[in-house]
Amino acid sequence: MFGIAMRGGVHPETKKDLTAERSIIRQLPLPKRLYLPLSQHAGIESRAQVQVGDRVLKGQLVARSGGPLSANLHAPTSGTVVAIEPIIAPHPSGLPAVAIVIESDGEDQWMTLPTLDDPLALSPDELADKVEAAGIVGMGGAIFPAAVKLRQGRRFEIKTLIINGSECEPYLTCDDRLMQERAEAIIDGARMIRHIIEAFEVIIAIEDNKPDATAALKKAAAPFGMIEVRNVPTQYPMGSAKQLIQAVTGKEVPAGGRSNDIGVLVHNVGTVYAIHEALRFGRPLISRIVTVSGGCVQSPHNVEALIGTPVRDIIQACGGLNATPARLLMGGPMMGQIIPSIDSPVIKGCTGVLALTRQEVNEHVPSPCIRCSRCVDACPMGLVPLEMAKHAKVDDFDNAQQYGLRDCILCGSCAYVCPSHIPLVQFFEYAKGELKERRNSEHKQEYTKRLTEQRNERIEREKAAKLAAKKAKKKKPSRQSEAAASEPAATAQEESAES
Amino acid sequence: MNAIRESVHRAAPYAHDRSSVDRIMLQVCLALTPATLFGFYLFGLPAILTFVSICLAAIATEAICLLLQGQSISRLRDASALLTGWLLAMSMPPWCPWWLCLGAGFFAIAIGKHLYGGIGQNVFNPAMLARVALLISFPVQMTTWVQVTPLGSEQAPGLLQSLAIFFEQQSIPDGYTGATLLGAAKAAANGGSAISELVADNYSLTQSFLGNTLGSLGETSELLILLGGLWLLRRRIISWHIPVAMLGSTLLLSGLFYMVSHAQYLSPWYHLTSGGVMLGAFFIATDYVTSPSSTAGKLIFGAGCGLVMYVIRAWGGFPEAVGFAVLFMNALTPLIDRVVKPRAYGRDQRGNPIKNVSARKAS
Amino acid sequence: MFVATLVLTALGLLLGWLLGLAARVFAVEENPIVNEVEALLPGTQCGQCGFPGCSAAAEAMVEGNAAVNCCPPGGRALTESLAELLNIDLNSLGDAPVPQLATIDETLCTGCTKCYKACPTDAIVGATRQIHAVISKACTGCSKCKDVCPEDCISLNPEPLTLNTWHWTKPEAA
Amino acid sequence: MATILNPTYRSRLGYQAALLGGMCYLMSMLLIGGNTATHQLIDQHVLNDKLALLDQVMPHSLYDNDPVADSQVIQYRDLFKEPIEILPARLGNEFSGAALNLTVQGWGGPLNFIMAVDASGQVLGVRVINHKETPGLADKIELEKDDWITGFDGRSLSNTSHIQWAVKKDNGEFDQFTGATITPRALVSGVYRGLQCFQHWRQQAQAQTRAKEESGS
Amino acid sequence: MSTASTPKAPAYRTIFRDGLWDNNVAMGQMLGLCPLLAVTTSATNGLGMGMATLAVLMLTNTLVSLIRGIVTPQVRIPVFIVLIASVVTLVDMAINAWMHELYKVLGLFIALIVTNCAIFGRVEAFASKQPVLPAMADALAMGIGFTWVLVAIGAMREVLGSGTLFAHASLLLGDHFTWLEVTVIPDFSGILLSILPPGAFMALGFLIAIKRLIDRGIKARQERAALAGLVTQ
Repeated sequence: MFGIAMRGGVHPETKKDLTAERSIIRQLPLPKRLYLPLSQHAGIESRAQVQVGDRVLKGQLVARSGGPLSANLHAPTSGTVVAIEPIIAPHPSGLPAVAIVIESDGEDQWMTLPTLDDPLALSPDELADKVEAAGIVGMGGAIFPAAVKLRQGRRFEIKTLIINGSECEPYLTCDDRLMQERAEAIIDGARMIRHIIEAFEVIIAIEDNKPDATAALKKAAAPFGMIEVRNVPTQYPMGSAKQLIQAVTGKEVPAGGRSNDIGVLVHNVGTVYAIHEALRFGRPLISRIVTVSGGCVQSPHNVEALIGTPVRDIIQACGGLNATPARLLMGGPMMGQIIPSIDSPVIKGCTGVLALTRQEVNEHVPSPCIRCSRCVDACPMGLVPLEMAKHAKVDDFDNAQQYGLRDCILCGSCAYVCPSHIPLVQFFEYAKGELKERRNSEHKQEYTKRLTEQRNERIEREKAAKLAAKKAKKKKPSRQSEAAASEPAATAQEESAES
Repeated sequence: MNAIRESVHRAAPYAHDRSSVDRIMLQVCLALTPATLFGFYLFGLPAILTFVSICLAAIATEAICLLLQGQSISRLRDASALLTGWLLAMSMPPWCPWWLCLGAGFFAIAIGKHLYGGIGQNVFNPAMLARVALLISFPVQMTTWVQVTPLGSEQAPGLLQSLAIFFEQQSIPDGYTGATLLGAAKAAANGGSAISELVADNYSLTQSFLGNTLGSLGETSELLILLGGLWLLRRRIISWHIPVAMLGSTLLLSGLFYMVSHAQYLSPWYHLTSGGVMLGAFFIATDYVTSPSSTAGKLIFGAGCGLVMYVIRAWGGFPEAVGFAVLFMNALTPLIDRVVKPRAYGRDQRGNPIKNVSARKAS
Repeated sequence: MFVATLVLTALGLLLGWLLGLAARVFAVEENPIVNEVEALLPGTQCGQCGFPGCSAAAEAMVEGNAAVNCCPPGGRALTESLAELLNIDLNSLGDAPVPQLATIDETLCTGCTKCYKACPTDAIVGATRQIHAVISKACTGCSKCKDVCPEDCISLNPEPLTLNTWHWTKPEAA
Repeated sequence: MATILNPTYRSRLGYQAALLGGMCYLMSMLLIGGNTATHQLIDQHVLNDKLALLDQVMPHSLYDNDPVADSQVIQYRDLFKEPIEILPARLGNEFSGAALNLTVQGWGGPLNFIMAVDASGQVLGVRVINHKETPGLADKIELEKDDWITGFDGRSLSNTSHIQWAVKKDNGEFDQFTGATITPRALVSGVYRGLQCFQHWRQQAQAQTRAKEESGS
Repeated sequence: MSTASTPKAPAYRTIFRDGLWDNNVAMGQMLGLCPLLAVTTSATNGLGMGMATLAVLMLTNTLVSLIRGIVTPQVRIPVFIVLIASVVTLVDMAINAWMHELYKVLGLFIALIVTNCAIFGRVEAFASKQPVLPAMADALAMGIGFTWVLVAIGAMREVLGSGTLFAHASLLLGDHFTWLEVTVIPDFSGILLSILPPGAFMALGFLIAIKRLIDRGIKARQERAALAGLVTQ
């Protein structure tokens, strides 16, 4: 029915019942200060367009995309820019990152939104520009700029647009609730994307443990042709684009390639909703649905939070914590990241904030690998995690790549099932990081080597020129002053340094 | 990078399955329990002494090795030493003298496991390594098969007599020993007499399957072993690949040769129901550490075990060959693992990216 | 029996001649590997390895008198390729020195251009009587600038960690 | 060997050739010398060894000839693949028996043994000369380890039937060792076939003598 | 003679230390393992083989050292091989002729000494670069080093495998040495594994492990002593 089912995969306890039946809290109290890190997307940092002391309105552009894979940033509410300074980033390293700090004035005053025509009447390129202007990135956690993906899609013959509603991470229900509560908006957004990339069909893929969302979307999609709502098996990591494509179309994305290559484009429902908001109402991406859950949260809920809201505020909106969490995460438990501080802000890719108890995390001291090969069975990419980790452990990265490090999507299925509790994913993160570092230093070496050669050549040239000048001087002493003036300033120094 | 070193954080995932090494090991032990108890019943008190002393020797050796390596003694809790000792005891003759038991446990853990680097590092299955080493070193003791003397029956030795046999104060009475079916068949084949007659006269297939026959301590009852193995399959402790491949290749080969000559070769059903094939297929060849990790590798490994076992049984010098076959294939495991990798997503079997179905627009 | 002696002697004569010939035909140039090693080295002659220059270091490495990880600008990548070329076990090496970056204290710099002249990779920008700055992309941390700075305003520090360069460390256990 | 002071003539091809050739010549001469000095002694030792072995199976009182000098090599392909050495013993001019040097296939490889038979076809003794059987298990065929091999003494084709020429496991007369049946089985069958050889050879020899006598008379 | 390029001969103390322990043929250089594994089923066999090797080594090292001046690199390997093979054959003949009892024990293995790479290893690494006296010393040291390892392994295997020690030593050494023949464990059927080839590997492995352990201990003590020396200064 679904073509080739996913290979491997795991069935972690979903824990979605904590929040799945509760509607999204829309009206959070306006936070006093909002922190907007300049790097909330895949590419390089965006460049601040405001200065300390500027007053900004809700939806106003505060930072402009810094390059091809970067994205715009908008003020989530009206207020004053009080600082542009490093804050502790919502990132496991705890390193600082520059952020625009906005003190809200409590009025939440929108800037004047542009009047819009029917988006479907506009040209695809114009629409893509609008998506880019709205600063929309992949909302499922990939944070890849949506406009870039749309434009790439336009260069290919896209047969199938898959709307990814298979929220496979445990705990998270933000997409589920979004689909239930705003089905029409999602269908509308999907139609617009289809219009932009000129896709033949739209398939909305939802895991079969979300019957309400399926029903809501089916109802909303009914009036339109070529939009199909399909169930896929509940299995982690079904929400990963590669696995979802395999489950829906039966095709595999070639290694090193993109889904475009096989005529498929995948967008997350959250992204689709954001595109709908931007194209229909001109609203840039300034808020998102965040699942606040975990055993330590008093009253788990989904909340619609402004980007930049401190995590502390949204936890408080859910009744606060009832115990000190063993782990405080941004994202789901399988692929999310620990955040160093409860004051870290919500960013565009934040799907959830989880405060987990020790029992929920169930972390143990690692013991030696017994080669049970459960990780091999669990790997949805068909890799050999135990060998990858073994080689990464002794810094033999070439062999680690041989066993599939390049293809690893860091989904954590292997580490989830490991009976020896080996932190496999951390080994892979480490190996990938080291490889990247090595590549960088190789590049740098090549670069500096070139610079040295160029400099040596230059010095040779200068020497030759000087020699020629000396000879000339002997012959025609009158030219002396002229020659000296043409020489670069510190030839004498150079000579003394060399001797 | 040093700046982060003091951090105790670990990377994702922050959710884990409830499995653990000790749970796996103990479940395997549990699966072995029925066959073990049946062995106790068949061979009486000396068998219990053998079993207990081998397991204790294995655990004690593990403890000593851990201490010598400066590791935490709590590592004992992973129960891997118990399992090794248990499997070894299952494959030993039922009435072993005390020194053989201690030597077996010691050899399996100290030489078979810790000399290679401890749990997860050993190339060969420690239990089988110990069994084969002892078989070569002490062929007489290791091929002394006692007749079935069920607990409570008249021939069953009492406690004092059992202790005397265990501590070699009394030798095993002559009438108590006999030849296993495979041993008898081998002798018949070498002597040029027809196997079919011998078997028909002295052995019954049902008894062989149920286990009411002489043989190693815990592997006579193929039925109970099979049940234990199936339970492990259901619990997903082991996968079906190795047992099916091993039993399948044994069946295929023995069937083939049986068809060629009834007189010269033993029927496949006897091959499957004697000499610890079931124990080998479900419990020994499936040892995680020493078997390949990919499914294709497991199939090759299992089939190889069956093949080598049959070749040794039919034409080699030893009547029983599970241990040799498993050890032989253990040696090939690293090679199999290197050559037979699972096909990665988006790549072909050789690891090259699959052909692009180019959807690029002609522009 | 003497026939055997004769045959053996004749064989010896023939083979000895062949071997002598072969040694002449297949003669190999002296140690081409030094050139290979030198080609891999950065060539900035920075001297951080403790040798007078890259070619001296290359010679020392081939002779086994210098560790293949003694070149901080080359970093791990260079160490690995050298180890492969010279067939050296990487695990036998200790910790390599960390690559350094020069930074100029802007409050002290007088713009004397001495560092700018000394830099082998042109990694320092600035003109006379203007405050200089280091292009970190091009700096190899050779400390030549530091040595010539009259104001002592240049310091060498390990490259700072950023969100882009950070990665998870190797897990301790298992 | 890298010598700086190498004179130039050394790099000439002729020098290399002469060096190796000369070495070969010198060494072969040396070996010839060694061989001349030792071969007589060695031959003597080999002969003595053989006689010593013969002593073990055949009492001196049984012969006054030189069995080694009189030895013959014969072949019975249906019994033994390899040629058999027969050392006949005579007392006066009367045939008194023979020793047979035989090789069978054991468990670990070829198993070389010598057996002596008297004129009536009874085994006088069997000794293993050379074997590769598992030590500790099947090396009880050596007299030093076990007196099993004396079990053949006095056996003949007439006093032991075809079926009885086998190990007990195969319903025969001879013991096997615990854990090792193949070696004794091989040896038992070897001795049995040896006796058959002896019988054939004897019959042929007698026929020949008779023919000679007839033609002589 | 091209003595100008000859490296300085090491001290005799170093030569013997190397041969007997540090750079022992079997435990340090791991050479000559084939005869080592094959003949060490008893201490006597080990001793005999060791002594035969010692004799050959003495002869070849001396001869090679003598002719080292005239041999050129191009033909040195065949020249040395011819020399070694001839010497071994002569030794084989000599033992057969004048020490026949010993020959019966060692028989096959003497010819195998030709292929013992320890011989060629010493010739190539030492004798071809050093004067005669150090070369002889090296041969003696290496030969004795090889012999004691052979005897040690043989003894380990013999005791475990047959329960005796130096059985049949009188055959090798003459009747004066009957006292060497000891039965360590009477009525012992023996651990057969120890006499079979795997036993040889295990015994060698244990011996090397013990050597490394001792070396490590020595090194640690030296380091401690060095530190202590610093303290008093």
